[in-house]
Amino acid sequence: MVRVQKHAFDPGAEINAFLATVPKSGGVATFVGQVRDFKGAETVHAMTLEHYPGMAEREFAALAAEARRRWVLDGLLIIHRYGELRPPEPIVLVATAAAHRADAFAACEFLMDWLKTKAPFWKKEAFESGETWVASSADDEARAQRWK
Amino acid sequence: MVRVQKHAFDPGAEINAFLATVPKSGGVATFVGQVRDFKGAETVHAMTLEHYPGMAEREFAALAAEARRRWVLDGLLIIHRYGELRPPEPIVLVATAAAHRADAFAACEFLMDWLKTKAPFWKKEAFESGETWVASSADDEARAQRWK
Amino acid sequence: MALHVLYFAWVKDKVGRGEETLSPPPAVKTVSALMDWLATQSPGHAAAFSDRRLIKAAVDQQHVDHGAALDGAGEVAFFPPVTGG
Amino acid sequence: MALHVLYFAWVKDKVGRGEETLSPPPAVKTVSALMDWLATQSPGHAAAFSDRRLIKAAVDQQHVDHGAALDGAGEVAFFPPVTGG
Repeated sequence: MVRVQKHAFDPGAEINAFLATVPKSGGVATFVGQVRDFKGAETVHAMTLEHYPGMAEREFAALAAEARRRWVLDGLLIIHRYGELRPPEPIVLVATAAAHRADAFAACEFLMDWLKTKAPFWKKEAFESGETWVASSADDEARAQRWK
Repeated sequence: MVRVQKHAFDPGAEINAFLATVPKSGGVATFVGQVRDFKGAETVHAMTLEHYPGMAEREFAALAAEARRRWVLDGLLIIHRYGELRPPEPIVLVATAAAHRADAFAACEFLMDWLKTKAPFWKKEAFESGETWVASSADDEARAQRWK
Repeated sequence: MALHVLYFAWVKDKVGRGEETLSPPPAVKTVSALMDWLATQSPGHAAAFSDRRLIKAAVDQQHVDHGAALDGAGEVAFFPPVTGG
Repeated sequence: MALHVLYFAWVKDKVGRGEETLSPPPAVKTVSALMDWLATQSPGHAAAFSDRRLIKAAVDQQHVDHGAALDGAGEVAFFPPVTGG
């Protein structure tokens, strides 16, 4: 399941709800990305996530389909927020369920790596000194390439 | 933090409590292992986890220290149950928090792989036909070797 | 032919709007040609498209290279590399 | 010298108890020698230690190979490969 939403979510509650859908899976891997309150020496007061409605959902659906092609999964969840967030709110939750933990781990990390370079979201951080769009990361690009 | 306990735990609540301890971490990876209600074509009614008290805690502490040597982690949680469990109760929860998701993912998978071959726990599954000790897995051994 | 053009993040800030419906001339057949044409529409557009290497594009909500054909596309988006997750 | 010996999982089932305190002869200086000696203690012990390749050991709560010395160990445990997690 894929959800793109403005409102905050409770990661523990979402993970429990996901676990309830996969009682036959031996292993469930999850990843939670949180808003950090710092960048280098500067304090981050808030983050705004702009997104491309429609395309965001399409990309997540495509990523989910690709993960299911590559690994044997019993279930998969992606939740991604947009709008105004404050540290340390969760931005993203990815969960994958499988009979074998290797599949769950690999699919979860794959989804995060591809999501970071394909999902149409853009972060703007608010500092004391003003707002700045976050620059994309060469490391994220390199990590995504590992799965080609 | 490491906990070896008989009573059931709520994975979502534990993950939320863990997240609250790492507000400055960009990424938190978790893994939940659940009791499966089947093995091949047979139904598993219950599982008994025997453990070696004292050594279990020592091994987890050693694994945690090794993970912290290998990766830059802001936090780490291992919860492992013993005693009688029923499908699909969680057996184990591992959570790792880091500034960089690659560290969180790697440490979480490492802890699961080593735990599977080092933590002194033994599973016994109860079928209609009786109880059987679970055989160790060559795949688990191979996965643990990857981290040597 | 009406084309719905979307801008995101600092591309939007520079252009000064998030979307617009335009009718580029028939000679504009690729994403690259569309950027050339858009850059002539206003100083904001010119600033947004001054360094194409910083710009990513999607045609009908699919990531594409700059060389991609517009064909009968109804919606084209321009944005910096994504930074979600 | 008193030695606390622990058994787990099917090793425990075969021996018929989970722990015992024993005084092996001074010649028993390694884990391997201890297994040889334990196998002579009862039919259950003999059954448990009939195939040493299936048995793992810990000395004072640390995993060890069968060749490990007992030295002044206070606690030795025998068990099948672990299956937790």
